[in-house]
Amino acid sequence: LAPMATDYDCVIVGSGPGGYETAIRATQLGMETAIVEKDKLGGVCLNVGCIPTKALLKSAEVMAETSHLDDFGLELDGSVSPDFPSVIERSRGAANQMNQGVRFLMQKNDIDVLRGHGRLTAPDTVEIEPSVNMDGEEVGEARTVTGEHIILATGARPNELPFLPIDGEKVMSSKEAMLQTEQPDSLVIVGAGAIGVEFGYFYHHMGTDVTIIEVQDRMVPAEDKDVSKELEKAYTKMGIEVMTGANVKGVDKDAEPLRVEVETGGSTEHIECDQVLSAVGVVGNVEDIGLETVGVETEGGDIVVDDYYRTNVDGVYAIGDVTGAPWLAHKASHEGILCIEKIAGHDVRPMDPNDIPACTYCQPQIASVGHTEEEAREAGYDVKVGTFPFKANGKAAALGHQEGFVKTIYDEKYGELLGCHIIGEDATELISEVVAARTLETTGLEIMESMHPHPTLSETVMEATREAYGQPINI
Amino acid sequence: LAPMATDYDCVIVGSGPGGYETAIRATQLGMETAIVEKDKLGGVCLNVGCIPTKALLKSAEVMAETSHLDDFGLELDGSVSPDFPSVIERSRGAANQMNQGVRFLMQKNDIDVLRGHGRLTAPDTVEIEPSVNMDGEEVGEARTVTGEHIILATGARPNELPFLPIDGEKVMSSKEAMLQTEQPDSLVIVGAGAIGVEFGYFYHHMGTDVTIIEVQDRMVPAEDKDVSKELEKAYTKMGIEVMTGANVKGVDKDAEPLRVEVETGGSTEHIECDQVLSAVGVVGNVEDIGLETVGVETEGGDIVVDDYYRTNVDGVYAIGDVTGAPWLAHKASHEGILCIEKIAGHDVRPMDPNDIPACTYCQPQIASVGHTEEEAREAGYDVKVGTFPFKANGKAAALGHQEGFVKTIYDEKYGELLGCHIIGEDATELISEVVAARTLETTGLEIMESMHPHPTLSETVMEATREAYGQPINI
Amino acid sequence: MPEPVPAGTDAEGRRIKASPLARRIAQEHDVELAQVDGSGPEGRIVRRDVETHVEKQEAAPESTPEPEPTTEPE
Ligand SMILES: Cc1cc2nc3c(=O)[nH]c(=O)nc-3n(C[C@H](O)[C@H](O)[C@H](O)COP(=O)(O)OP(=O)(O)OC[C@H]3O[C@@H](n4cnc5c(N)ncnc54)[C@H](O)[C@@H]3O)c2cc1C
Ligand SMILES: Cc1cc2nc3c(=O)[nH]c(=O)nc-3n(C[C@H](O)[C@H](O)[C@H](O)COP(=O)(O)OP(=O)(O)OC[C@H]3O[C@@H](n4cnc5c(N)ncnc54)[C@H](O)[C@@H]3O)c2cc1C
Repeated sequence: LAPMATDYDCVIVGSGPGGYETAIRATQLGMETAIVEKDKLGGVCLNVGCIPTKALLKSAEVMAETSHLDDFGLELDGSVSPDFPSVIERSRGAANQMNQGVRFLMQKNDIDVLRGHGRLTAPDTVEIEPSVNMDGEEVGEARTVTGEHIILATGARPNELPFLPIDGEKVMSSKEAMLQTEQPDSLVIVGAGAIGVEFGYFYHHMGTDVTIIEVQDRMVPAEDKDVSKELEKAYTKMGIEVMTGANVKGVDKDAEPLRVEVETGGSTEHIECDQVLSAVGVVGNVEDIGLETVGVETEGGDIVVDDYYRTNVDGVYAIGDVTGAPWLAHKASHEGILCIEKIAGHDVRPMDPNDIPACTYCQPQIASVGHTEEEAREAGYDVKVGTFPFKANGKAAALGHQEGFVKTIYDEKYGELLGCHIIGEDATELISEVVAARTLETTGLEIMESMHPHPTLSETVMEATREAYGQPINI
Repeated sequence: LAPMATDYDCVIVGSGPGGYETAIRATQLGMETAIVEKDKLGGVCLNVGCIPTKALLKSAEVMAETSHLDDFGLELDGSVSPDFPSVIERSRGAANQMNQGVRFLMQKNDIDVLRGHGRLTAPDTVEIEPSVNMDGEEVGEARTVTGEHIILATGARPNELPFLPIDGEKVMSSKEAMLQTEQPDSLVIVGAGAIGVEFGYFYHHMGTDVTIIEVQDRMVPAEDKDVSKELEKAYTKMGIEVMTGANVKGVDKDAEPLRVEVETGGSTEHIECDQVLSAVGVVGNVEDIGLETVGVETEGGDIVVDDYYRTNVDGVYAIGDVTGAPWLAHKASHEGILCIEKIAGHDVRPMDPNDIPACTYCQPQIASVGHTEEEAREAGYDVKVGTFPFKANGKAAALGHQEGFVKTIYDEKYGELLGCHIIGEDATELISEVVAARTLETTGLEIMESMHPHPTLSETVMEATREAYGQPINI
Repeated sequence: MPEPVPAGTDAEGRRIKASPLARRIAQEHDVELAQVDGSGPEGRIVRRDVETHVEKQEAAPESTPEPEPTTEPE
């Protein structure tokens, strides 16, 4: 008996960076491909994540720079102030441009875009029903499609603390915080991870009074400890209130202003503010997509996959945020491309989690890859660590951004680049050299040998490496 | 007979980036080291080159950004204008900070700084006499020192065209153009290489009327042709007058304003301006340093050296600008470190000229490494070329800097990364990944495999590579 | 589309460190990475090492333990 042909070789549920890039790669590999999307093309990343937040941060940066124009030898006769609705509008413009781009790419690559909410009814079958998108418009129509391979790329949504329910007005998630056109006079941000500190920087420079509360003993707790320390110094200097080791207990929403109850150092404080932003991680979109129907395994809210993103059910795969931390766009697309190339029979190398860079786009920026110093030592490595401050870098002096440092961690034995942690100007761009070098199995010697153009910030990576090897030059 | 001991293991003449970094590395390698400097520590690079110009350019960039604050959603009530003397002062501040840094490094590393003009009198002997520095101060005292190894790192100075003599007032070199505190209303720049276009960008944003004249048929003629085209487009849009294929014949200095005579397309034009900047390359400082006395060979004004920077005279070496093009700070220090490590008996790898990146810090920035497309084809390679426009990059959209592109050139046979050419936002930082990857002998596959964080400009390098390999995603 | 060249392993089964270009060139010339001396950091094999190896092989074929070329009947 010949197997019944499916409508598509590949059906992808979710058009975030994981889903849409995988769809493109799939068609390049010769597969008939459809993508199911219940909201806007591009997922969280393009619509309410990476892109619009970076647009907001750019406005904040320009605002920050114009607040001390005399330092650049420029004279301001008058004043500069943010027009909050215009700032939001600009951000929406960037998001929409990217969103249009994905639409164009789907057309260009002959990918069928099926609007609506998708749900597995069998390992090769997705049932689609109309849904309502973020603009409140009903999209899609009911239909059922089959695919030889089904890739779940349904992403994740903001996490909610039981004692801090998100209502979208008084207590917001990142989504409302980037969409609202009215600006609060004061804002409490719960959580000092990447999203929390980015919004902290943004609202601060828009003129809002910002307090960031973090339950762990330091900001950006996923980063190297020295990075956390440097960031806290910078934020405090900037005038942002930072509370670490502080436990939010709840918020009195009937009070005006709101009262946030915080337990810190054994005592309880109440902080007044106009709005609260809950920025405490995300949870995978695993509900109502038919996982139970076809028996796809999950663990702690994430879909369980192997090195090639296969679930326990034949023909069903999962990639991106819905497979768990780290929740990052480039991880999602990397996983998707790897997954589809494996399906196509290519000889692909599984991803090394230590090769995934993480970036935070506040100022100073943060970027890192691989082990923190602590992790490297705990993993049993003999390490040589080298740091270099931006203060000693020529381009940083020319730009007037001298805060921060680069820390490189090498294995004593073979010189493997175990980790790199950058806080400072343009960190998010500088890390790509390190990621590429790690992917190419560098040791510190090649980083030193590689000719970093002068004057660039990238020289700090080389100089930190030289320090790790006991051959520092400019320090 | 035991050889007579020398005063030093190593004497370095010139404290530019070549000289001073080599001195530091020499002491790390256990050598007693002296450095001879007739002017300020740090050479052209720190005092009248790389650093101060990048500081000027930063002021220009901020000025450019404040000219369209509404695009960022910010409201300017009043006006912003450059205070030219303050802009210059800020630049001097950055130069001085770096210069102090070198002084500190010399002390920290126990390097004897011998002030004055140095001159070889024998292969192991340098005679020093007092000199006058750029501030007009007499420095140093007469003395003679010997060294087992003498490294000449005397750098280069602005080139002068016979029909365009530099007087420092009406016709300036880059030095006066960055030091003068009075701003011309109009400026003609002769030469559209890196220095010419950088000053063009700077003076334009300070409010000067700028005309750039280039004898070759395109701006930045050392770069890939497509880059030249893109730059010319950007400059013309900015409002800078660009004349290519135009031959400056002379300048009438008695006229007021000055009249520059230009031959272009068979006819002669006269351009009026307040000042002229001659930016037509540099020539090595080979005079009066005793080359003839000890018989050191030169060719076309450059000291001739082998792969390890040995001249034809035993014990005498030369590095940096004095050995010829490309005249770049990172080349100077790389050569110096290689030279001294070879002297110390290390197993060093000669430099591959195709691994030297070149950067131009105007906006959009330019950075490149390796072959241009034309060169690669001429060298007989079968190439696959991929380009990616910043217009399709998410971070570029968020930043509002969408001009430019990345072009990557790969060898069809082995996938060698033959060249990369970037024009666009932050190009000078993006190139370091490519240089490191080339140094690590990458192919395009590893660049694609390397996880570029999202959203970053660095993704354009990956996307251009994908295009070269026929697997483009976001285009 | 060219695929990444699989990593060679040495006698003890450890992954041999070689640059991607070195791997591709070795593959092209049927050179086993295990026979190449690496000159890079930690013995990493770089392009130059493979090329030198190939040149040596071509210059002195008798020195390599390859089977005698069989003479084809004309
Ligand atoms: C404020 C914020 C800022 C961020 N900044 C960054 C950053 O700078 N860098 C970074 O790397 N990451 C960032 N992230 C994280 C990043 O957005 C995610 O990691 C990324 O979007 C994950 O991609 P994905 O494809 O897995 O899922 P998503 O982008 O979440 O896309 C999932 C898509 O699936 C659709 N979908 C879900 N269920 C169904 C269904 N049943 N049927 C049909 N469609 C469905 C959704 O509508 C959505 O479009 C940020 C996140 C937030 C919230
Ligand atoms: C305007 C401008 C901008 C530039 N921007 C960049 C850039 O962005 N990036 C880049 O890579 N390059 C740039 N360059 C080029 C860069 O400055 C040079 O490549 C670099 O300085 C060369 O270093 P060096 O050590 O060879 O020589 P130099 O820096 O020229 O130093 C030579 C030193 O030797 C001293 N000296 C000379 N003769 C004697 C003697 N007889 N006795 C004692 N001392 C002596 C000089 O006083 C000087 O201090 C720029 C140059 C200019 C002019």
